[in-house]
Amino acid sequence: MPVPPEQGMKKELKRQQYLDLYYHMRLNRAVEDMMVKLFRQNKIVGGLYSSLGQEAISVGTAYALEKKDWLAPMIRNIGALLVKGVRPRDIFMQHMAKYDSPTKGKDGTSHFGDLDDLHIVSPISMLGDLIPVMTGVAMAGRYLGQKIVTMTWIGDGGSSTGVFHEGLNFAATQKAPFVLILENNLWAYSTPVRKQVPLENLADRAKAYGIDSYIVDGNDAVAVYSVAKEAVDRARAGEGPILIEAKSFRRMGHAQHDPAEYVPKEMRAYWEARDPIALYERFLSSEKLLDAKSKKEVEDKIDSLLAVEREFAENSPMPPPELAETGVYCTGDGCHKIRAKWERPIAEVTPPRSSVKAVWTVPGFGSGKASDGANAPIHFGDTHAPQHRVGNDTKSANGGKPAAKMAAKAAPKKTVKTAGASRKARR
Amino acid sequence: MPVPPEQGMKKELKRQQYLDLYYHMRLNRAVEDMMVKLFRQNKIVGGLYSSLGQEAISVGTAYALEKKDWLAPMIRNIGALLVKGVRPRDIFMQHMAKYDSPTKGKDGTSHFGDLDDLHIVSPISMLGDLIPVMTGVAMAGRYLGQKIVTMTWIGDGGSSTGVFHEGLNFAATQKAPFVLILENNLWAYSTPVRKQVPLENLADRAKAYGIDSYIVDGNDAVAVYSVAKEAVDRARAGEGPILIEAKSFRRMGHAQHDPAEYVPKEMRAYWEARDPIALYERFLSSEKLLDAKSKKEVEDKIDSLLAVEREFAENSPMPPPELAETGVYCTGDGCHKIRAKWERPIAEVTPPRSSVKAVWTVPGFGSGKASDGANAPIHFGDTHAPQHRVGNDTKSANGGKPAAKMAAKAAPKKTVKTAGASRKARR
Amino acid sequence: MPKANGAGPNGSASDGTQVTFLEAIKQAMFEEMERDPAVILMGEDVGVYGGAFKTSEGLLERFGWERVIDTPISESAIIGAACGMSYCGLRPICEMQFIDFIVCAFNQITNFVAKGHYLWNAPAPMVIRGPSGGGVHGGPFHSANPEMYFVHTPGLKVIYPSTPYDAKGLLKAAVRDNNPVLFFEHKFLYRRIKGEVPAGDYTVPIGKAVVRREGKHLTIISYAAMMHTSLEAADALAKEGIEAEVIDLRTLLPLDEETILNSVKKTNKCLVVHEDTRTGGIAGEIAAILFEKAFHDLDGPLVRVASLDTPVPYAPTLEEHFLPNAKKVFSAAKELARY
Amino acid sequence: MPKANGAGPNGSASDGTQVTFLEAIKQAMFEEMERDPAVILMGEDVGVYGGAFKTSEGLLERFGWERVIDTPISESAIIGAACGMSYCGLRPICEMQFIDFIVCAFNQITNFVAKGHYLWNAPAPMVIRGPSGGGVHGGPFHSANPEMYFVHTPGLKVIYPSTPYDAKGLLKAAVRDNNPVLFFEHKFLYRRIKGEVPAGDYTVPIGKAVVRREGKHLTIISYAAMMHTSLEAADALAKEGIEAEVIDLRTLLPLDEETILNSVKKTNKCLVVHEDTRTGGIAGEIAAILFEKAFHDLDGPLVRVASLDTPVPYAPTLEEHFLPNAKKVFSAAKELARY
Ligand SMILES: Cc1ncc(C[n+]2csc(CCOP(=O)(O)OP(=O)(O)O)c2C)c(N)n1
Ligand SMILES: Cc1ncc(C[n+]2csc(CCOP(=O)(O)OP(=O)(O)O)c2C)c(N)n1
Ligand SMILES: [Mg+2]
Ligand SMILES: [Mg+2]
Repeated sequence: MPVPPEQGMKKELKRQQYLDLYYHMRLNRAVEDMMVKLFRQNKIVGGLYSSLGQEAISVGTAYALEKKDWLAPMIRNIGALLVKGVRPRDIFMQHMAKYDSPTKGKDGTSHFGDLDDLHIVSPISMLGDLIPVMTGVAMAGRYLGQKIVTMTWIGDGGSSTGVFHEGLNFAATQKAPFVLILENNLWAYSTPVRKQVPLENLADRAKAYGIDSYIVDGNDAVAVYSVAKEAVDRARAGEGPILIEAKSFRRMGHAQHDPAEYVPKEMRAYWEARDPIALYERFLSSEKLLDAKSKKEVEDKIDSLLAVEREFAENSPMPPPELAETGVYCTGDGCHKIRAKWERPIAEVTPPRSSVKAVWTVPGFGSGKASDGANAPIHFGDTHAPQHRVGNDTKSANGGKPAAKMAAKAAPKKTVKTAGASRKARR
Repeated sequence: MPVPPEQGMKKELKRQQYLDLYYHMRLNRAVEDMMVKLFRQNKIVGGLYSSLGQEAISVGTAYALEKKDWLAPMIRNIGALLVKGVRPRDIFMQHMAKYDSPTKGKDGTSHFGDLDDLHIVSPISMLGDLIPVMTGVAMAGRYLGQKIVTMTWIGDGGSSTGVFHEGLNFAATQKAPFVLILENNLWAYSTPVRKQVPLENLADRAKAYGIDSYIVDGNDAVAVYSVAKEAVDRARAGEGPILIEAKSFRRMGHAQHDPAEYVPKEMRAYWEARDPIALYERFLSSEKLLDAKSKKEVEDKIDSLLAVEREFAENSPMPPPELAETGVYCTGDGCHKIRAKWERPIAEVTPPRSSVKAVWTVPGFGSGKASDGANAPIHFGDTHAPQHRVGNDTKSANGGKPAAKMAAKAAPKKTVKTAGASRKARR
Repeated sequence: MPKANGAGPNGSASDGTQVTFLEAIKQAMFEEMERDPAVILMGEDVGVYGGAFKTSEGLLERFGWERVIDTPISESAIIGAACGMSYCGLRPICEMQFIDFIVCAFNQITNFVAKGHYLWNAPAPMVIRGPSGGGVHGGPFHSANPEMYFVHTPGLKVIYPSTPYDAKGLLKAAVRDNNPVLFFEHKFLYRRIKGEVPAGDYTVPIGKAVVRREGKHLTIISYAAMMHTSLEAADALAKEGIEAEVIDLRTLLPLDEETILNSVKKTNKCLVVHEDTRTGGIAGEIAAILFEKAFHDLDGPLVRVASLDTPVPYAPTLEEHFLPNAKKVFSAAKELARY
Repeated sequence: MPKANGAGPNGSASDGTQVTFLEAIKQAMFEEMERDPAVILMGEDVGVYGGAFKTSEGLLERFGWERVIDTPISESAIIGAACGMSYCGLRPICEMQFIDFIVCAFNQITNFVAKGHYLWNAPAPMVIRGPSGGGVHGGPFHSANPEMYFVHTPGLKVIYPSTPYDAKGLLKAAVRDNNPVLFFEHKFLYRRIKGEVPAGDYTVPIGKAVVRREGKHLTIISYAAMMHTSLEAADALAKEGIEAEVIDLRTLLPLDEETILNSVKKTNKCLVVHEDTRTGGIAGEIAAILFEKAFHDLDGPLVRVASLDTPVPYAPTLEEHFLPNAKKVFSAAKELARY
């Protein structure tokens, strides 16, 4: 796999980018704070999830995407939706199951999408399902010549689902332009990560697919953004899917109902002291990017925005009962016109130009069917041939011991090339 | 994870063990050869799969198990069944759907088991499903104090199923005494391994679960056995599940109907020259463990055994039609007496002795609920704390670059400890 | 939706204490685990947390980490491992955090677990249970009634109780059964209904329906939360002089045809109420059975009251419209009675 | 089992050529891919090998690696990725190597694919197809008839054709439909029946049943391989003076109630034949519909002929006993006709 493009890590953030990250983190938190209020006022339907303390991940990763790119949020990615352009009112109304919400009250929380404009795929509750779906979007985008990247998120807990494996493996075989953010917040509901995943670093999941991965401090907005930008650039450049483990902590319970007594209080205290917004504010002011006045401006802007958005949301009616009966099926062109947005010449994929020989070529071997141009028949691609001599008893040279080697030995350099290392090289 | 027990690799094979391996490989092949004949005579019901060229894997791995251990075969593991004590007649009758077969004709091929005596779990066609099932058997065996190990096999293709991931991950979190053999025969039906799995070594799948893995030459019976024995010993000793990638080649088509024209002929030729039985015979004779006479004896023994077995199988009737109606449900004690075979004092798992505090302890942190004895609050177990300083622009020291590192860097030593290395040390 | 009221065994009062539906389930698990060390519990967050609905609260403390197992988020692994355990003589209980996630293990359940006894004589004594059903604004992924997928799968047994008494007795029976049993717990009932549960050990037989209310004008067949809806409707009908006989199926597979037929032969009319979506719901199966075995006894058509053929919508206004309720049952029953 | 005979559109002969059922499917895919570059094919071994049954032979050569995609053994990934593609305006066709493996993607299909349009207005124009059904000694894991799982899932369409003409026309319609469509191909028919297929482009409307044979004494409703079994039985019945009207459902969801009701109102008797297992099969749904909409028209009970409520056994003797056949249909029909 090629070396990561240097510019990914070298890229300085522009002043506006720093401020954008700040604004969206603040907005993310403010939107969720307001929803906690609404929840306490019994205006939220169903459960309410929180991304408190994880805002840098949602915001920093989504900010690395372009407008044409696609994302699919999970429950703790309100920040990503805001960055992508979703209005707070839509988020409020989704949670309040209002008629003017994107799903008209048919679904709630972050379960909504926008195929045409914002390029957002709605999640479902079943963890992991978005991974093959966003792989498919990435493949379709490539096929249509759109040069897009797709992104979704998964939790430490969700990384144990079968569909995580099937999806990421498929993405890897297809080299799909797909970036997966693994939000390791140390807990899946009440279960600590070590009870679900026997790994120190969940980024190691990537090794099962031969794809590159990064580990990033999920409470460091700039770090998250920079890594995500590099990953998005690399995915767009055709390097295949990339996994980013963002390490952080779920500061609230699984949802509002859960006091999370199972979390050691020292652990919570540790992370509360590392609040991503507080850390970022300290950084911004030390860099003279933020002062009390500009901070106040951001706060005022958000306050007045959310006041309007909340009012709109609260004024929206509940959906009329009969709406429940409608919309199970697309009724045809009057309902949706399905059309692919081609950004490459259709002729490239239309016969007879696309004709190929239906033949496998396996590195090191001739091809099947009309096989002819074979190379030297080696064992297995570029792996060393296994030893031909079988073992015998200890008195002889080979010792009856297996011609075995550990996996880690056999393919050492493949995924090793670190952002840390390239940073060092550049210093 | 502890260093592998030296004795696993040091163990010399006894003369009888060498000959047992030989006998069973020959028997494996002879049984399958006979089934090809039966297939051509239209006596086989449904498809017929072949393990030609992979016998060393089935035989070598299963031979590492004890009688009390459990296995579950896949379609190409007739050899494992024979080693475990299944009679050839049962295999013939299964394939002929005869009434006297273990499943009485209700299922075919290697789809049968024996819970009470041989400890074999029947596979189903859906690839990967056996992995959690054998994890469960391993957990049950441990719970009951039986000190058993369980084993099953999976193909290169099957390693992409979701249930492979869920099963192996669960086994790893549970440190279940389970050994999984990944038979990489380079093809899944018509699809070469590189189109299904973007890895050079499929043993790397293990890295996603923090478990140890081996790579072994699947055409080298002694190597396979030795590695399997070490893995079984380690699993039994409580080191958790282990994955073994055995590299080989599927010499026939996917099943009898498939001429496998998609396989480059040079590739087939290469592997045909490395027939595991031929290689092993060469080794045995060079070690003076086999001469023409003793070889002839083995052949005669197998010939006369299979003649009897085949006759029995052919004489068995087809099942009576009405049998189809029976047996969907266990009708109670008259049908099956379900009882756990305890080999530890039941009192150990019976209240009030087993009472525990329902409290998580997370390394580095105090425990939840009644949390008190907390250690220093570090980030995340034994990982380094992520850098507290966030980046800034390039003019300053930290360069606005992410505090990111690659996965491969972060946990380097965990699964690295090779059979090859320990062998070297012992030379 | 249901009224908060649970009948005792066969509708009669028992001399036990009043417990919630949820408490009854917890008691069943506790007592079975006490009785038999082969019984273990597995699922997501069932241990330290005591389950998303606290159904297993206290079990970890009592039985320890080996018998109360917090799993990764891997439904196929949970079911598969339980199946393997059952082959060794254990009797695992698997919790699906919400029953909606059971479809993530659909292959394991329908192919591995369900077929083993028939094919290779391998009994799999295991229970798969979890909170199901709607009415609590859980939305499209937390309100499932997946019973028909499994009623259509030979080799499984399917239970869907409506009272604390039955929940406890049937769950105990399920644990002791030699077959894989799916046990659905309607989450609307968890804390809303209470009922009497006797002090000692008892089981309720799998495969037996019960007449919850006697009547002569028509038979209303239902189960789970809709049982209570049906009883509420029956009360209202009685005020108009229509005496509905109300049958609680309790077990959906195998169906208790005898109880159904006896009642329909008496009342000559049959209404089926289920919260599951209409098309392909169990009313169809009952319709076919009535054609086969009670065609002459029917003085009117079998009538269905069921949920809409849509996903479960989120907004309360929509979900209410989606679900059957006592008014809908009342109207349909009244019309049928007058048929 | 079926006789080797396939009727043209609406039972009439067409002026096309005679092709096998399998060839008809291949033609449909070929022509749709030619017509619309948004149509792609994904599945295990569909490319170089041309599919386990050679249904996609030649497609890779014609359309190239980007449009004919050999996938890993990952049914959930296939369905999930196809769904994502469909959001971008593509119209993927997914092959399940055997339809039995569809349960490995059950969650993706029933939760993601089926619910998207209702919940968030996202159409998923995709087709999931594969070889299904028994009678070829495929055993318990290669003979599935999983239709009812999906008929009970709002948001999907379910097709199960019986003739080459319909297979081609319905598959083309499925590809052009804006909804997710499950398309089951009875593998017994693949090479055993031939039928006429017109030269030009045509589609067969989804949701329309067809009367394969007119009759007046009773209606036999069936589909897929059992369609041929039913026609065979109808021939035998005719020799005894019983004229059965035979309806081929073709689409199971949405069901064509009109065609069913018109026929039953004429014949006043109804027999449903399905290869799917009995309990929870589609006969039940039809029974409920007849109660609701044709109760007065029935001169006899709805009768079911279906497979046993067991897994599909392997041995030919057992499988034959398991499956319905023309003799069983004949006897049941004769008895019903005399009712
Ligand atoms: C397949 C599946 N099983 C179970 C659940 C129930 N569930 C919802 S969230 C959750 C915990 C998720 O933990 P994680 O993936 O780490 O995400 P986090 O909540 O920490 O963001 C569980 C078990 C689910 N949504 N999907
Ligand atoms: C879940 C699932 N999907 C598809 C199949 C169909 N199938 C049977 S064997 C096979 C190829 C298996 O390849 P591999 O796992 O490498 O095993 P091998 O045949 O090489 O021994 C396929 C696709 C299956 N059995 N199970
Ligand atoms: Mg988490
Ligand atoms: Mg293989």
